[in-house]
Amino acid sequence: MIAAEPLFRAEGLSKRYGGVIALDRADLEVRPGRIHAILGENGAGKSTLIKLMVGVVAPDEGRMTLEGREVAFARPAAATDAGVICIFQELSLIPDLSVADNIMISHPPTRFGMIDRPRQRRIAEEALERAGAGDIHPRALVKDLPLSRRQMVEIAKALARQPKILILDEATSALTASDVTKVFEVLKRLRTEGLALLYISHRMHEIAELADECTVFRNGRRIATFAAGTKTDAEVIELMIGREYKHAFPEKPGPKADGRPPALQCRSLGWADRLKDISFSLHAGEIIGLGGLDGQGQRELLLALFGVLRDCRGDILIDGNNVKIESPVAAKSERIGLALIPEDRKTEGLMLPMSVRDNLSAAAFDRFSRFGVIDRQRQSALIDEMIRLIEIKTASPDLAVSALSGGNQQKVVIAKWLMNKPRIILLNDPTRGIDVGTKQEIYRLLRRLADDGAAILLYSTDYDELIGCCDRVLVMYDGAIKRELVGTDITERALVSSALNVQDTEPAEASVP
Amino acid sequence: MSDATASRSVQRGTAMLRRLDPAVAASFGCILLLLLLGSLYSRSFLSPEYLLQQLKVASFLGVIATGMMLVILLGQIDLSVPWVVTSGAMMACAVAAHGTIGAVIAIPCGILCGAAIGIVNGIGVAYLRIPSMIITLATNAVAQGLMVAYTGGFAPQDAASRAMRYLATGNAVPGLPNAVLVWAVVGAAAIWMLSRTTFGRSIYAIGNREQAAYLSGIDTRRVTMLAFALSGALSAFGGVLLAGYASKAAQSMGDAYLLPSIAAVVLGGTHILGGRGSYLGTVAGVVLITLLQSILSVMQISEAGRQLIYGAVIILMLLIYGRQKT
Amino acid sequence: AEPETVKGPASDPQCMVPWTTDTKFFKFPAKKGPYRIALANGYIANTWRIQMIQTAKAYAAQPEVKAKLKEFKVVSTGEDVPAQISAINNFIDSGYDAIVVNAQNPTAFGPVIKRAKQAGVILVAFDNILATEDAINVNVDQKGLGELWAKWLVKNVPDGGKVLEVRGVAGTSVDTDRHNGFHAVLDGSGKKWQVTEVVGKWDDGVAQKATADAIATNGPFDAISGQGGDTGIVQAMLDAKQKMVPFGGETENGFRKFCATKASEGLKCSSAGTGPAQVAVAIKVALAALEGKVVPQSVKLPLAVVEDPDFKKDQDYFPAQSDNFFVGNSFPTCGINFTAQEIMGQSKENQ
Amino acid sequence: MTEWRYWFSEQRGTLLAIGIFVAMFLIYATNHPAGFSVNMVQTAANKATLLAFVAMAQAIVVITAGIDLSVGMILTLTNCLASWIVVGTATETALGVIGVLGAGLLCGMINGAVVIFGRLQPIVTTIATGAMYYGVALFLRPNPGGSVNETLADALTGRLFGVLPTSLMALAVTALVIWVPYSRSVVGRAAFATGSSEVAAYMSGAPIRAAKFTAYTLAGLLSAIGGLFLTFFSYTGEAAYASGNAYTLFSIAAVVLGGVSLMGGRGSAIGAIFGALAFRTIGDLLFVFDFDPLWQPLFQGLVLMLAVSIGAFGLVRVRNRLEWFG
Ligand SMILES: Nc1ncnc2c1ncn2[C@@H]1O[C@H](COP(=O)(O)OP(=O)(O)OP(=O)(O)O)[C@@H](O)[C@H]1O
Ligand SMILES: Nc1ncnc2c1ncn2[C@@H]1O[C@H](COP(=O)(O)OP(=O)(O)OP(=O)(O)O)[C@@H](O)[C@H]1O
Ligand SMILES: [Mg+2]
Ligand SMILES: [Mg+2]
Repeated sequence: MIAAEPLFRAEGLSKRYGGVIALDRADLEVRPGRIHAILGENGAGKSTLIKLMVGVVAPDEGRMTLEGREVAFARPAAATDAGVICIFQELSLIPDLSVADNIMISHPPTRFGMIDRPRQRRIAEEALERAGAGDIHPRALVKDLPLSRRQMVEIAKALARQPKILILDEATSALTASDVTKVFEVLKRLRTEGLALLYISHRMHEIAELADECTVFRNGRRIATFAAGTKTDAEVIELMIGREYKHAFPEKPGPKADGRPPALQCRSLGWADRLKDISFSLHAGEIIGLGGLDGQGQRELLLALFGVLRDCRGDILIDGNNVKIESPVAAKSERIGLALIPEDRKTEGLMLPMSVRDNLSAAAFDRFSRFGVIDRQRQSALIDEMIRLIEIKTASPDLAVSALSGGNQQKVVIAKWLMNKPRIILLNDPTRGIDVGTKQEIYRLLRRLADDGAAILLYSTDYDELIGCCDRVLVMYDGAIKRELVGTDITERALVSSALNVQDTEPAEASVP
Repeated sequence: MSDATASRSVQRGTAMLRRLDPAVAASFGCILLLLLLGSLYSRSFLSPEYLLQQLKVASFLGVIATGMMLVILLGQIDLSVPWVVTSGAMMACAVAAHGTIGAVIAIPCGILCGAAIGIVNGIGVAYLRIPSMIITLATNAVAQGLMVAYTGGFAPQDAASRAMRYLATGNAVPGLPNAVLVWAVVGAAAIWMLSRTTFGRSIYAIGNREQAAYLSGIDTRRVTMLAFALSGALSAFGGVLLAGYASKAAQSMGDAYLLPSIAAVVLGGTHILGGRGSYLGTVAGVVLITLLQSILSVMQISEAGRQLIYGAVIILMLLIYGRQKT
Repeated sequence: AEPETVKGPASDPQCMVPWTTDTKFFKFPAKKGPYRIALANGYIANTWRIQMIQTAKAYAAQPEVKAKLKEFKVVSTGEDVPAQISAINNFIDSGYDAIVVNAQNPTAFGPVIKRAKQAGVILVAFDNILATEDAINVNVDQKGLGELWAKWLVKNVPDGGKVLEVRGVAGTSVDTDRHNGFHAVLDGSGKKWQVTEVVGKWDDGVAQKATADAIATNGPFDAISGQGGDTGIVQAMLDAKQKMVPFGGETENGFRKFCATKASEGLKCSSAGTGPAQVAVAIKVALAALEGKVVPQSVKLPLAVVEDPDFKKDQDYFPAQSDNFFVGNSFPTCGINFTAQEIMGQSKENQ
Repeated sequence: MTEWRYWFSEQRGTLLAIGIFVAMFLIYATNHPAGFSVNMVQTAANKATLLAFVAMAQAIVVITAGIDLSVGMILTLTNCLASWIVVGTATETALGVIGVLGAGLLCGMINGAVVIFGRLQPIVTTIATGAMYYGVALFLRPNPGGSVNETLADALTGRLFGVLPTSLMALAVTALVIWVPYSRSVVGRAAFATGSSEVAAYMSGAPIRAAKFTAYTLAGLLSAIGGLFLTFFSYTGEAAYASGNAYTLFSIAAVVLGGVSLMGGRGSAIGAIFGALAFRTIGDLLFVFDFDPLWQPLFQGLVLMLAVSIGAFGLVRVRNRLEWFG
């Protein structure tokens, strides 16, 4: 049921980065009025394809046509002019400019050569409204917004540019469930308006809900294109990873009750007006999930535990001993043994231009140095071991991490802390932008770490993850823990209702204060 | 030497060659080019005496640029170089006037003064988070103020001690000026520190992304402060050497070292925003700047022409190899 | 109030020597003392300037001078000319009676001179004088200094030869005047001279490096002249084992120490310059003008010259003192005699 | 209400600069021997506007996350040029003024072209071009001298209606004619975007090159206006290396005091103007306090240090340590 002539066609596109073939003679056809999903493992070449399409990088070979005419965009601005608009995996918002300025960055309305700010603001407000983000103030600075809000701004910005083809490269990866719903409505509306949409995501259920057709990439090659719904999830995943796939979260044995004090315990932890009276305990061998809408204090809780926030109230106990954690230096010390996998790997997790080796070393100098002098052999041994253990796909430990695919970068962030053998691991949405295969690896890894005695606190925006991975889930709302779900009580329904702080249909379970 | 070790050392050699930054290689190429061009003007630019003398003079800038490089690697800058150089020199000379004990502790005292100013810079940058460009400008003004008040008010001794003279102008190894040896030692220490110590790697990490370094549990503030302290100490040490070379300390002897030290570091391929750069590049940059200044100095053209050529040659060399990747 | 232009001689003809025979003489209306006098200095961070300020303070503190002064204020504004102009404007607005200026740029003070004239404030410039007839200039003959050094070389190097000329800060009038004087004499000497010019910026370190380079590439030289940084120049000669040759240079103590000790090896020196003590003469002239005495518009200071073999220990040079110290501290005809100790140790005793 | 809050947070840097300036100027004015008089204001204004022009120039470049170390030299060069050509009849003078501004524009364009098309780091590029501009200045004025149309000069450094310093008016007009349209133009906003995040700006299709080029060009133009005023103020031209350098360094200080982020993307030229005024007032304070002349430089240094540390008091309020890095 091919509906229309292709709006855009790519033929034989290839791109090499040094020895790495990022894209190998790829073809693609995009049609108006349809949502075309692109799937593939981390590093399959999806983002590379997009970058070629919108002129961020030039292809080594191959040609592209738009509306029958051959095109080769020299820079993103040229693609924008032609109506090929992309929302990148790496956000392209300008932190110090206002939301309105960002939305209208390439084609602002002008009067007498100056930007017509009242009009710009109106257009921006409309675009935000259309993207379902009318709550964002157009004058707010982008850098003051949380990540999920920023992504909504990205979407509004794309809409304001009157796209013919709209490409979303993991644009929903940082969004909360409620935002995703809104964005989906927008996308479906755009489809009926005749836009061509390219949709990249690692979330299978999103693709199932949205896509009209799917293309699978593996190792830089297009493997298959098929109409949505003609293949099962398992089949699709097998196409992606090229081998058999067993979908399963690892077993949840739960912590052994050995009578030892909890590895981490909070007593009425508070900070400014963002954290309120938080108490819980986390045992060795246990994985606790943090749920709730984005921005309800989960990030602050992790930062508070990691010694980043000043003037915290309440007590933190490690192995039953009251401790003061004043800095990440203290947090990672032998005595405390904390690790934090931060939210934004680009700015908080990695030194992008530095090598994998340097990044893996940064948190664990003490493991292979004496009196500040690095023992190179020991360092190399530990790093090689870690790369093998976590299966980081890199040609060499001396490669810059910026050259790795998003998923592998995320693995580096996790691995860098595992180098330090932490006893308590705090994770801030660690599987964002990670393909299903790798996600499974990370889940197994977390469970293995827990089984080996680590205590894990996992914040996630992905309900499946909380359900599949965690022994207990603490749902936060407005800086406080509103509800604790244990074992089989952890259901999507329970998570959603408590996240919204609404009465569940089974009032017995709700703990409304 | 067995075959195995020989081939291993060959391997290591080629590995080093492969690792050698093309920019660094190109900058050494530029040095040769400069000398060749100079020799068209006068044969003596190729004479060993002249070259050694240039190395000797370069070593003062080299020591100072080492400190500057540490700070630039952090993504900061140190504009307090001029008066830290002077303070180091003047304080060392002043201490040297106090008998035998004075003579012994003169050099360490000078260096410590520089380190102290560096620590003030470091506290400003790391703990108060004042942009380095401005806090170092301020400490430079304060150091100048202190030195002016000191010279005017305390009738200071400003003759260099014998040890200082020996360090700057002596020849412990025949034919090789001590200053060059000193620079070699400082340079070797810097290379070792930057590549083999946690401090050095932390500097690169902070220069690339301070926030990520902080969240990795690196004590970013201490590292930053230490780097500034080292920069101050090395500037002051440069001043001590200069005082030894001139056999005395004088006001404003550091003025001629600020822009050249920045230029040398950046000319050597270190990224001004921090995080990237190798010490060999800095060595090349220092030698380049020194040679260029020297060759221009003795060419009989007007000062105006010299300035024009100086600027043009720097830009030309950067265009040859110093372009940023986009 | 404008000065009357009168006929000479000056009230103190021995000290206040007119620049030329055409120099005008001024007689300002006498004001009642004690006076408020200001010193508007520019750059401060080198030894010459510091010494100059010390001398000014010392002179103002002398009992007979002190009696005439209600206030003596010094402000240093740095290298920036407009800042110095503004400082003078401020002094004028604040009602100072006379302002003594070491100008950063001799030509830049036109507007201020106008204002000073309108306000009846006496402006006395020294060291870097003002290119005007409306202010009093107390100056050393910069061109004459260059000539003096050249004459010395002409006299002491019989057959001409290779000369190294170490110049000062480019773009300044002092550097150009000295350079022009120097060349005028060499060119007119009838001998063959091959001059190598380098820039020493009046700074020992810079001069030393430049000299070292010059010797290595163009040396050895038969004669050397330096506008400043001469201690560094001789140091470079020693380091490069350049033979000691006749030298025309400034008055740094370090340089004179070399002149005295290395004379036998051939370092025959003419050491002459513009000592920082000229500030005292400037103050003296300002006071005289305020008192209504006749003063020349342009005062010619004697050069403090010492030539080989006249270098006398503890009079022309001070082995125990700093190399950076400038020895030209006395203008006997003006009754100004500061010893090195008095100036450099001045506030030390005050402490 | 929130609208007002957003405005306030956008203008915070500028407001702080105004605050610092007003506080300092009050101290100065109330202690001035001549009292708060028209003359005193005119004197202060004339001196400060010069730096204010250069600071505006620096601010515009710094906003793109670049830096221009040649602004002082462009000032010197245009000063020398103006002392040749801004003379004679009204027409000749007008042509001369246009010529001077054109020269500044050209210098700025050269900087911009080298930085953009050569892809060189701005800091060394402008050190090198600065040397070249100084060379040209020396060609023009080997000796201080020259002259300027004194009627124009007096008019522009005098007073309007007997009270308003013309130089301040000229500064205000320049800000209104250059900065305001620029900052609200597409290119101007692209400059902010480039400074804030060059990659994001590129990805968003903002005209990065045009923005940088315009920024450097305007910086050249504004420095030339500064050079013109220097000529009006001093009636002459002088190729003064030290003072050119001083203006460059002062402009950085002024920009920081004016709340412009050296990381780029934040700040305004208006803030930089007040930063310049505040910086100049530090120098003026010497005049009203009776310090030993040899302790004056130290006093100045300490006041500068204090002024730049004021921003650090905000740190006490920071509860989330990650904000250090923002
Ligand atoms: N700038 C670069 N330099 C070197 N290699 C690169 C560069 N960019 C991408 N690559 C490589 O190209 C391959 C494809 O990367 P790409 O980013 O397209 O993957 P992806 O499918 O988008 O993965 P993900 O799902 O993790 O985002 C990867 O192996 C990556 O390491
Ligand atoms: N940076 C901005 N981002 C988004 N909207 C803005 C921005 N600046 C101004 N606006 C909005 O544009 C409209 C009119 O702009 P106008 O130019 O009058 O701004 P303004 O409030 O005067 O700002 P300023 O005082 O900063 O110039 C107003 O609705 C204002 O809220
Ligand atoms: Mg991708
Ligand atoms: Mg991804």
